[in-house]
Amino acid sequence: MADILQILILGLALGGVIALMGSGLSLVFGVMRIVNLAHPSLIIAGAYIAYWAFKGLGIDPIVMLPVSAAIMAAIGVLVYRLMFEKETKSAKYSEMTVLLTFALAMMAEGVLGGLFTNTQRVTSPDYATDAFFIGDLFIPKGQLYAGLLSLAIIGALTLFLKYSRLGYAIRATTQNREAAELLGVNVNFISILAFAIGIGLAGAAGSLVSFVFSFFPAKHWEWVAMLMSVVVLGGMGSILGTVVAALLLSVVAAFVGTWIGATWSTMTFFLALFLILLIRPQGLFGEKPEMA
Amino acid sequence: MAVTLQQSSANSVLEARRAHNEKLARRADQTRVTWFPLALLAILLALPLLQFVGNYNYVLHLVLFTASYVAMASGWNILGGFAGYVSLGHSVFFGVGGYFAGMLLARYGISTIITAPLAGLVAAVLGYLVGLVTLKVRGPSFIISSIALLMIARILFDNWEFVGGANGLTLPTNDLPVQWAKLPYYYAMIAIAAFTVWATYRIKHSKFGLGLRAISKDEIKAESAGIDTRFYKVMAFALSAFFVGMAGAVWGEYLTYLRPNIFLLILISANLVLMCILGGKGTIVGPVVGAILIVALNELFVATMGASEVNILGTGLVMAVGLIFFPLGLVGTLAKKGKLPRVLNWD
Amino acid sequence: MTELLQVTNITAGYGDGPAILDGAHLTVEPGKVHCIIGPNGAGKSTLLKSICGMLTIRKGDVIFKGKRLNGMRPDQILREGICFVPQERALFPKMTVRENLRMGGFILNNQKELDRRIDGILERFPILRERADQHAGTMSGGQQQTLAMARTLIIKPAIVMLDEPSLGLAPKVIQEMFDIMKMMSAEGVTVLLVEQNALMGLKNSDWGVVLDLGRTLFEGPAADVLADPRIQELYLGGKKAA
Amino acid sequence: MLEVKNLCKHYGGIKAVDGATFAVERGSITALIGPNGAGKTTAFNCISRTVTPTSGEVWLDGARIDQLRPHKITAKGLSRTFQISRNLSDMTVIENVIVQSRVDGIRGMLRPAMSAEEKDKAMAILDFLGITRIAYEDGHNLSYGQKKLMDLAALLMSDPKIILLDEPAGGVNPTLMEEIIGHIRALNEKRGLTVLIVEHNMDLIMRLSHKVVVMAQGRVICDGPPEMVRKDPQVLDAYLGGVLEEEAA
Amino acid sequence: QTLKIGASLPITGGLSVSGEKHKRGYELCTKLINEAGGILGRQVELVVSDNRSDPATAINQYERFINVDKVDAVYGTFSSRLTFPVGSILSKYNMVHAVPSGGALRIYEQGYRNLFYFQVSAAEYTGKDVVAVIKDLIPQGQGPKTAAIVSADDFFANAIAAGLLGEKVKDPATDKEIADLAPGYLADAGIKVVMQEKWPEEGFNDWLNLANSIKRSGAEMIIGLTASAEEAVQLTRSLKTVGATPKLVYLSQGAQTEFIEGVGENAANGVMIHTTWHKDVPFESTLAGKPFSNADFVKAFEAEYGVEPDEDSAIPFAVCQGIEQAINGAGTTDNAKMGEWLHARINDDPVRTVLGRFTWDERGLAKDKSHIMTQWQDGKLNFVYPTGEFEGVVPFNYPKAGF
Ligand SMILES: Nc1ncnc2c1ncn2[C@@H]1O[C@H](COP(=O)(O)OP(=O)(O)OP(=O)(O)O)[C@@H](O)[C@H]1O
Ligand SMILES: Nc1ncnc2c1ncn2[C@@H]1O[C@H](COP(=O)(O)OP(=O)(O)OP(=O)(O)O)[C@@H](O)[C@H]1O
Ligand SMILES: [Mg+2]
Ligand SMILES: [Mg+2]
Repeated sequence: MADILQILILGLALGGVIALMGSGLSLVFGVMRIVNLAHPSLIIAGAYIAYWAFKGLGIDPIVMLPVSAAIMAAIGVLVYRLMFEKETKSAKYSEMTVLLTFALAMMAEGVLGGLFTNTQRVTSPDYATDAFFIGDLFIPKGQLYAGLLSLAIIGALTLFLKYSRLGYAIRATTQNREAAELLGVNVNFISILAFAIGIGLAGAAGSLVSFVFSFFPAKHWEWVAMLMSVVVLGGMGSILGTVVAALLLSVVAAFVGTWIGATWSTMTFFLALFLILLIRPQGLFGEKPEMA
Repeated sequence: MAVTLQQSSANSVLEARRAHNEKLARRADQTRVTWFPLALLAILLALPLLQFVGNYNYVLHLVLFTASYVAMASGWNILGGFAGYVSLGHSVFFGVGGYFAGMLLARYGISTIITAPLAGLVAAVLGYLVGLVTLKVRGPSFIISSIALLMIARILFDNWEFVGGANGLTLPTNDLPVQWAKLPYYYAMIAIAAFTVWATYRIKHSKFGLGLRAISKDEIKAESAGIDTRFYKVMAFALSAFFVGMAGAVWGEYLTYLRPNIFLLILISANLVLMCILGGKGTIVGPVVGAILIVALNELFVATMGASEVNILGTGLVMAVGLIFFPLGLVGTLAKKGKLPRVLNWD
Repeated sequence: MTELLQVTNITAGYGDGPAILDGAHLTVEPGKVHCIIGPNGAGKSTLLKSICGMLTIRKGDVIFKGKRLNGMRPDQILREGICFVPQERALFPKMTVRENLRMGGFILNNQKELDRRIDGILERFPILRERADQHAGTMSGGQQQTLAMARTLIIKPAIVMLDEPSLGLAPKVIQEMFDIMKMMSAEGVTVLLVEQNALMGLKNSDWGVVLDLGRTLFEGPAADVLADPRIQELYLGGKKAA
Repeated sequence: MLEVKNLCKHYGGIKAVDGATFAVERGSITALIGPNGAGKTTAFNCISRTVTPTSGEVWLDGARIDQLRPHKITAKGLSRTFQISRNLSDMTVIENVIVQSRVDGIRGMLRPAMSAEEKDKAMAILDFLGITRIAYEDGHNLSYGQKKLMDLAALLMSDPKIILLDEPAGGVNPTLMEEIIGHIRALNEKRGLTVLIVEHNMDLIMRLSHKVVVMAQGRVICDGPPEMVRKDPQVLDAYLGGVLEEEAA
Repeated sequence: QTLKIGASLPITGGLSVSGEKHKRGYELCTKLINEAGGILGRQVELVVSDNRSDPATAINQYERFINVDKVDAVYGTFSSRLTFPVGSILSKYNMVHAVPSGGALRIYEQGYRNLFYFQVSAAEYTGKDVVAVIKDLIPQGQGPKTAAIVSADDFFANAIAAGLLGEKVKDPATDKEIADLAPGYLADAGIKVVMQEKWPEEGFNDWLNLANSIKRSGAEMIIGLTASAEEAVQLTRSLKTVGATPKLVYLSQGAQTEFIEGVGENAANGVMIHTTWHKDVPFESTLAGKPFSNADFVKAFEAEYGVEPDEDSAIPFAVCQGIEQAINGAGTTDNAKMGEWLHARINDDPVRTVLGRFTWDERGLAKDKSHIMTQWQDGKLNFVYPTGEFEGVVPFNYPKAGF
């Protein structure tokens, strides 16, 4: 029993972080229709910012979170202007952007590799390798903090999108750019803003990830498929779905990893994806595609 | 010029409208060339003669390598270019083809050059089955499902002891002298590539191809136009897997080494996508141009910068710049502007 | 003549394609209802798109209240006072009817006032009130058209340009629609519409414009347009009328 | 020929079609009219199976078709247009039209995409609709009316037995519409083509159709010859409003 | 005219950490040789290409070296997974294949005669030295009775595990048995395996769960066979988080500075790692015909790069020394002759490198060498075994006091 509970706790703790990593992806897709394959590599960039501050200045990664989010958001603005601005008129927008972000992922990896070498890094504040011990059970502190913070950030963002005026403008621009423009929305500004928020989220996630996983520039390939599976399972673009899927899958993966074998725990994510395609192609929280 | 209704009769307006329409009308496409690809093929077939005057093994290697990518990218083009389903998981079929033929070679000593079509068939069957599940979703979800397929295949192969698991297995080398050792694979790969290009041409210009193109634009419309979209899509998946599988079969023996992380790599799939996009998705010559371009570029990076991050950065940069400035691919964009050299119009 | 909007000899087209409009001109007078007719593909929609900034104008001028609008973005032009409802896809499909209306008043800064106006609109269009929380994309063709039209009532622009507002509407609703338009023009909003339902359109307008071949072939009082036999034959389904 | 029995389509609480029953006789031109949101388009969607009906049956030529996939229905000779035109971008108009021609089995799939005969036929249709000039234009770069016309051309390409037209006249210039009406009537008379048409243009309905079915709130409220329907008080109230009197005046 | 030597290394990708260090080893050695006048009077030009940890690229690059760059010799690449495929192409061209890393037995059982492994022995036999430490350094009766073996699904790690567990080594291509390692070193030493687990080569994140399972198994000895230093860090950190309390921890990787940086002094304390090289071992070698001790190497390396070298740079350095001695010994860059010369080495006239003396058997595996066992002690990697052979051996810490 204690065993089961412990595995559950570990699964949830990991799930919280994965939820934040995935929700940025989900957000950028939800509001921009961009499948950002570069998201994991930008998370890594954010993690490097945290790492640099931790190593060089001794700043705690959690304290660093807003800073790294802001820096990444600024980078997001730049990237958007250089790479995506022109694409908004393209008929093949969504497909184009997948490929562009793929290119971005490679460029980010190259730049990071040049700046930080390919050595693996991790920030090690004390709580990262500590845990709350409750009787037989333990809750890893690092994961717990990261998970809770993640959920808070995601919650705040969801509210912002749903109720603020800018949130309206962002959603409107995604759904019908021309109409939004005709109603007085400066769509280009809004696109930049939305993209920056998405990338800023990668920065925030990076800060938290920096003490949960170790990272190096090429690591993002390992994350991309896992995060994407979470996003699809949750329903493309649904942040709530992403969070639920991340928690759910992490827990299942934890049980699979313990009872069946660690090799198969990663498999959970991908098999779940196929399963969902079979029974509910639009994902857990996705809207059923409208036919005619 | 100054037609106004006040001064002219209805008929003259009709007349003017006809002239106006004539002026705005767009013409049909220019005609294609067939001699150029055939000439290219002839040159490639004669290329090994170079071995008589020196050691050009590396040149042959590069051509073979390019040919394998031409075959795979053209195969990918059937699903990704015609039907519009971008798959980042096609290396699975590369692997399945490679392993299937490779195991036959290892156990029974039958050369993969003979078993390649069979390997292609196995890949096609797998493609068919996978397609039944994943082709239910479009766009991003499909792309991701294809990545997941790759991951699953990777984990399965990594743990499948029969085929050597993650450690892989070595295949016997042939007994030809170094000078000629590459030739069987060279010709096999050129043949596969040529066959694939020809096949994609035939597909594109059939009802099947037209249907696929309709599917890529609007599935509901296509379905209500009487196209069995599910069957078309799954067939496209199977066919594209077939060609990739064949290439994989020969590639395995050529490398003499089978390992999940040689075949089941997302970068290989990504290369296929990149080649088709850079060259011109949905065109016949696009994947060919793309494959040549990417392989050449890669050589350039390796040769000039040798190593490191610069290489990755460079590849990413080329990809981004290509996409931004040639959104329809080199061939597509030039064609749209009417600047495509005639020799590159194979459609 | 005191024109509000003056379009002189503009040339425009899509991307780097051929010039669809070549020598179109248009005069819009304040407070009147103007109706543009013409065959399919004449360039009517293109003309409206050029005015509101969705297309770049290659030659010629668009002067609004003495100000040149060429080169401005649509959102800027809207703030100048020109509101445009395009022919297709004017809604946000995944937003509810209410949210769509809210977007209609995006340039208003007063949220209370906005809420009040939205309520007013829902009052006026029962069909929308019933569906206030339905996603716009799942509404019937006519319902969507109604919503697009209703949305323009939230802000009170100087000019409303409507591209085939009667499209897909039931006869009863069409009549209401033209009544609303008349009311708007009475309130001082100038209306510029494109209609294929030409008889209806012209009957309810003050001024008629015939656009064909990418240029303006005729401009005059709506009654004159209706009466011209050549126009009847060419654009109004004349055989029947004859 | 086409029978719709007790058809229902519910979206959550919204009953788009709610037990509609009507029939279209072979060789007739039947109009389906009704106020906005009555469920006409949804009924079309259910018949052509682009959406799955909640309940009810659809019969074509004595066979049930509501279980079939859309392409099968098309293969049985039923073709439709969409209210909001669905055109295939990146394909020329002529390809958009030819895509609709019948393909039989694997053999058919391997036939050339565009045979010379098909091309001639397509060009003839385009010519009739006055849109030859856009034959090689991208299907996406059309004006609203041109798209409607292209849809119609595609429909005529497939030699269907019965066609379902969803507001074919919306956005089409009246002069051209006159000709189209003439053509449809000719097809109907000469080849026995059956037509089911949704339109809001009452004038057109009155002149073209043999029978009118009126829907409101998902149900069929009235059905009969045009003249009768036109005078039905229920229809007047729900649909036509004051238009008739004005026209009469 | 320069003498060209090519090396394809994983500078980017999953193996990049070690790949970069290998590059330094080759570069430093080349530089020192050139300063001393080169080989056979010719300056040496080192051509390094990045294979991005991708086997196909590695093969391609060696082929390029041989056919296009016309190199005179090559250095091997890093890791078994790249060495395996490269082996066949180098054998085809009959180039001397000096292998810095690639310890799986299967590589040497393919019948190639051009292989020369510059490490202790095939990975399958590593367990021998691990068990020896337990037998020799831990008082009778106090040694661990139970063990948990967790390993990466990697060529090298699998091979070590096979030896420890006493599995059969087979060639999957033909199903032929290569070696039967039963009963296994652990069984030999009377240690019972209470838990065994593998994690995938790529994309594994669930370390805490793994660590939790290890802890719950109650094993007294933890054997972590990781494929890279990164994994060693992850594993150790997780063990610390879950609060595991084994008596002994043995890792196959973790001698690198990245390890101590990643896990911290406390957690690292007492962790045992096998290596082929340690900076304090007084190996004597020759470079450019002159004596060159291990200490000289460490000094030169620090002068060049500002950091202490580790195993990943020392081994390639030794490879470079071996090739140099082979060319000088054979008096030519004819690889066939070089191969003969290397095979002809005997104990009294070995190849002398910073890893000590090398002679090889038929297959290309070094004869009569054993591993150096090291242990992290207060942030320093000390070498604790073999005792009595060299100076500088430090007492073994046992048992480990938590993480
Ligand atoms: N997006 C586009 N890209 C390129 N060309 C276009 C595009 N939209 C329309 N055209 C071309 O411009 C011409 C005029 O189109 P426009 O939409 O202005 O016609 P319209 O007068 O509004 O016709 P309708 O009454 O059918 O709506 C058409 O012939 C069409 O070929
Ligand atoms: N996907 C959907 N989800 C919810 N409601 C829907 C959906 N599709 C249609 N409806 C509703 O069903 C009703 C019928 O719509 P339908 O499109 O069939 O009307 P219609 O008769 O074609 O009207 P119009 O003349 O305006 O085109 C409408 O009230 C519409 O809002
Ligand atoms: Mg128009
Ligand atoms: Mg409708």
